[in-house]
Amino acid sequence: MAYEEIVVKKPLPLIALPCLSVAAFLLFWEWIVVSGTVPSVLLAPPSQVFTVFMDKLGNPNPDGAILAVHAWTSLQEAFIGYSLSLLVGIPLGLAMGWFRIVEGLIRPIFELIRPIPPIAWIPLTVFWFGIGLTGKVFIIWIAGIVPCVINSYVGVRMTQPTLIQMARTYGATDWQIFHQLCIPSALPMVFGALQIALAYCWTNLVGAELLASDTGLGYLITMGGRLGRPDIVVLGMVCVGISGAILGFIIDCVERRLLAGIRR
Amino acid sequence: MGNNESHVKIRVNNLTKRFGDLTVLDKICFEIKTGELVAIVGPTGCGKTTFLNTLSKLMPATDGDILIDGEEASPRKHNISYVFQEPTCLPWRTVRENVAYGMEVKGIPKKERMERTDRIMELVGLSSCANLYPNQVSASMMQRIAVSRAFAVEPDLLLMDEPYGQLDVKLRYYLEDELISLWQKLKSTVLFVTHNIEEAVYVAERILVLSNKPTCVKAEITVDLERPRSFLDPQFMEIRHQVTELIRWW
Amino acid sequence: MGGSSIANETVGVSSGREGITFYQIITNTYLLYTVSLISFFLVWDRVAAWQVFGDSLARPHIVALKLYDLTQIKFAGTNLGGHIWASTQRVLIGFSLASFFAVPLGLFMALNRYANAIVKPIFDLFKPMPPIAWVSISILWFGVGEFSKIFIISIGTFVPCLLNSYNGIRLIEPELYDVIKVLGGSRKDEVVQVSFPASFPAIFAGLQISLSVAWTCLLAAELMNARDGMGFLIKRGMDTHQPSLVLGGMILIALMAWLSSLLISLMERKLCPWKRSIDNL
Amino acid sequence: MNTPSSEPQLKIYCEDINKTFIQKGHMEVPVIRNISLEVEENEFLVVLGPGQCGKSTLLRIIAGLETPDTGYVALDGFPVTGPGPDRGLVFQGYMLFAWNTVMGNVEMGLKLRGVPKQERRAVAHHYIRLVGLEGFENHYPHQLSGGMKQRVGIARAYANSPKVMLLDEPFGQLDAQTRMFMQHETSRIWEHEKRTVIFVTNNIDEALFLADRIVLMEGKLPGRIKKEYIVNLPRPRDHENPDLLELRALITSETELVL
Repeated sequence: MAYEEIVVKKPLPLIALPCLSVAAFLLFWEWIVVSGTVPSVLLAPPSQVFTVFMDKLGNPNPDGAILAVHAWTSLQEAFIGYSLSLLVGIPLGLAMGWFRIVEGLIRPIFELIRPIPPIAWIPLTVFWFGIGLTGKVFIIWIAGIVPCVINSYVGVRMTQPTLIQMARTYGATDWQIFHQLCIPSALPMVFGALQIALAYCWTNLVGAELLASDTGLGYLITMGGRLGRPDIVVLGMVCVGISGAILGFIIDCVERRLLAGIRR
Repeated sequence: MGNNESHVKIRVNNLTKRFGDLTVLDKICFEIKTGELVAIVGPTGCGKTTFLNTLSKLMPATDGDILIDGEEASPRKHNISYVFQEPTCLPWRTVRENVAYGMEVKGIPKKERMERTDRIMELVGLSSCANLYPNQVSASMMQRIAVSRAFAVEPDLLLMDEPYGQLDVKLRYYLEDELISLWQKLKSTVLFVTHNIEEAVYVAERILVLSNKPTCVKAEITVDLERPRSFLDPQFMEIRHQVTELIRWW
Repeated sequence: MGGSSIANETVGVSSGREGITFYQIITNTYLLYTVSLISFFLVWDRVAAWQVFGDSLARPHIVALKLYDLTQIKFAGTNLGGHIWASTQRVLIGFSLASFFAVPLGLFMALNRYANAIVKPIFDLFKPMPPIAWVSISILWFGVGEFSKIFIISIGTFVPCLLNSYNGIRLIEPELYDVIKVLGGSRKDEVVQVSFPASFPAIFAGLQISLSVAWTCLLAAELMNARDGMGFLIKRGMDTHQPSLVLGGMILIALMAWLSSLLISLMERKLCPWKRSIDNL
Repeated sequence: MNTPSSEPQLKIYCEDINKTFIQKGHMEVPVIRNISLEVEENEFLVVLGPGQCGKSTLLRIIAGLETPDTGYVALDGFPVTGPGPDRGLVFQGYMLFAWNTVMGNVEMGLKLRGVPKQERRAVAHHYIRLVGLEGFENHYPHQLSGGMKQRVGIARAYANSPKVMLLDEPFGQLDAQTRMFMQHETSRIWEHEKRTVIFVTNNIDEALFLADRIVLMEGKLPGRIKKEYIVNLPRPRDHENPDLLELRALITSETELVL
């Protein structure tokens, strides 16, 4: 059917319901804590989380750093680890998809490392690099590399065989076919990896900070837990969630512009 | 029609291809002169595609050899172009870059490449959509791009595998005429594989009829009608009937 | 899908004659695999032996010995099998609990626009929040016992399961529903005969992803505090600076994660034999 | 549209059908402009037209999957209100149930109508043999070639014992050679199981080989019927037949070149 974008008028309730359900959820959350059905030591209502948010913007205690510092450390770690995993994972996956030798040498090692949950590396990184930036960047790097390699590998494998045969009859070398044919046709899959890798990096960053760190949003959550301050814990979780969403949004825009660029 | 009749461009002797103990191509021998347009027809499933894949060196032959100007054919030394049945264009390149792709791979200098591309796009009438992308043009347009790209490298041997099989009849007549005019102007040696006997008789100067598996050249029919040929002209019908009898399987 | 195999076959330019060439020998996959594995363990051994990271990287055979010892002696109350079972049990409970609810909910949201309008926005609120962020609050709520670990694992499993079953149905070609209509089927037939079977591959893809997330959440929970389990071994190795114990724990958890993922793909092959095996990782 | 139309022996009667789609950005795209069509019992009608000329939409309206803006469709005199088992539809993209075997696909129609297992297996077997797929009953669609998949599509439509068979460019995705073979198969199957057929295609040789009557559509949107041709040649037909070539030259001169 050539007219898939046929306009289907959205009935009114389908527009109103989402806002209603979110509002209801927040009100319910406020009500259960304020009314005492859930002791305030266990959960903080949204209003209290908001006040502590305003307070944390300026005052470093009780965990020793203002919110901006925590957020900045987390984002810094995430950015370095994420870009490193893209820089290493994508070319590696592309090469593995096309060159037999690269696949033969790299794939077994990749299959060995792949099932290990990235935060299992924390003890080793603490031994090797201490609890500073490098250790966390290493963990994020390992977390991000897996989806990059997989998507790039599958992207090259899905190159149209007739394109390759056409290039071969013109006498194109393996290398020519690789960078003129395989890489461009793998790009959509590679861009798909940007989102997945970001989610993996972000999840394992928080894990790493929870277990061994001195600043960062993950650390904020742990300190909140240790000090019995549920509002700080919830604040930490909400910040992690929001910054994750913002990063996702940014990557989405970058992806859309780049994809439009290659006219697929 | 073809210019220097004497010089043999392509010589194939006892080309054989076996998959395990199944013989698909069985000692195929034929010759094609420079600038000649030869059609290959055969019954359903007579290994035409395997035949083309071995000729274009996409697949190694089990035995026998394929000589271009007396030397063993190889994609790097010689210019071999292959137009597939489904249009193959690089979606991320514009129409002009697609037509120039063959020459780019061959390492032809940029200036000459651009000039040849413009010339051939003029001939085929693609200049108007030079900067469009393949997903913005129709399937028949994409096939014309593939044909232009094949001619642009001035090939020693141009192989075509049912290029117009999927198109409706009016388009096919138009593209067949376009192919013939390109061939006459650029004087390439063309091997045109089709199952449509009418198309073979319309396009070719000589028709090689393949037998059923194991495939060999069953017969050779020359078609020396002047151009442009008409489907209703009795001589045309006679040759067409002759070829059909050789292939009739239904 | 022939695509990938063809791309593979035409890698080497045909030399006109069949027969074994040098190029084909060195690109023989199995030869390369063995070379790569051997060199991996060799490098590991040399790096550990030359103390590149000081004494904090154990040599492979020491790790193997350590694992062997653990099977013999009782370590913190149970032997190795006990630790493995403790962790696997938590993952099994958390994973099956969460997927049992998430998959039907995802399917229901895809089929009923109103359910989708209610649940999707709240789900989108929690989607960007990594499951491990829940560790502290789950300790606050449920203490350090079994339940708080299972809670985190099920949170981690819930999101990918729901997302994949939801997308599984939305990506079905509309003409398949037309076929049912033309054959005289009702809306119910469309759902039963098309929506559910067609979404199976996506559901299994979701299960695979959430399984790997489940193992990550298990490890996070056990590393925070646990009295048994593979994460506990790693934590103990970290606290008492025994790299061989840490590496042993990592190898075990990798093995169990790989085995469980294998289990899921076997289940998939059994339940939907019709799915083509696409040659990818 | 209250009483059945006057001509009882007409199988399908379409009167003055119009259809316009509203695209995103609220652009109106007229697809069909007042088409009327009459199809007799067991007539093999071919709707011929280049790529985008509304012929598939016309078929979907007759199948009841789309409702026309104006005009109506009547089957055996009774107006068509929606899709139903009395009109079997074969899709260009096969649309087989990848998760069912060939047998599962063919007997789906009967299964939906609650026909007991034994009986529907017998019917399915009959049609699987008819389309020449014996021995492939337990294969899955991904193990079949394009031609075989389409034969399952045809068997599935036939097994539901429809009064009318609607085929929407069924061989559009097959390679040229298999397409020719499938034309012979369709003609053979139709000889065995005579039904009223509406066959949509852009390939003139296919139309001439199969049709009792050819309806030629305009080259561009909105789709209108340009001309009708009666093809009373003996079956099975032969592409070399001079009369057929004559008619072919006539129709070709009428069709427009759409590059």
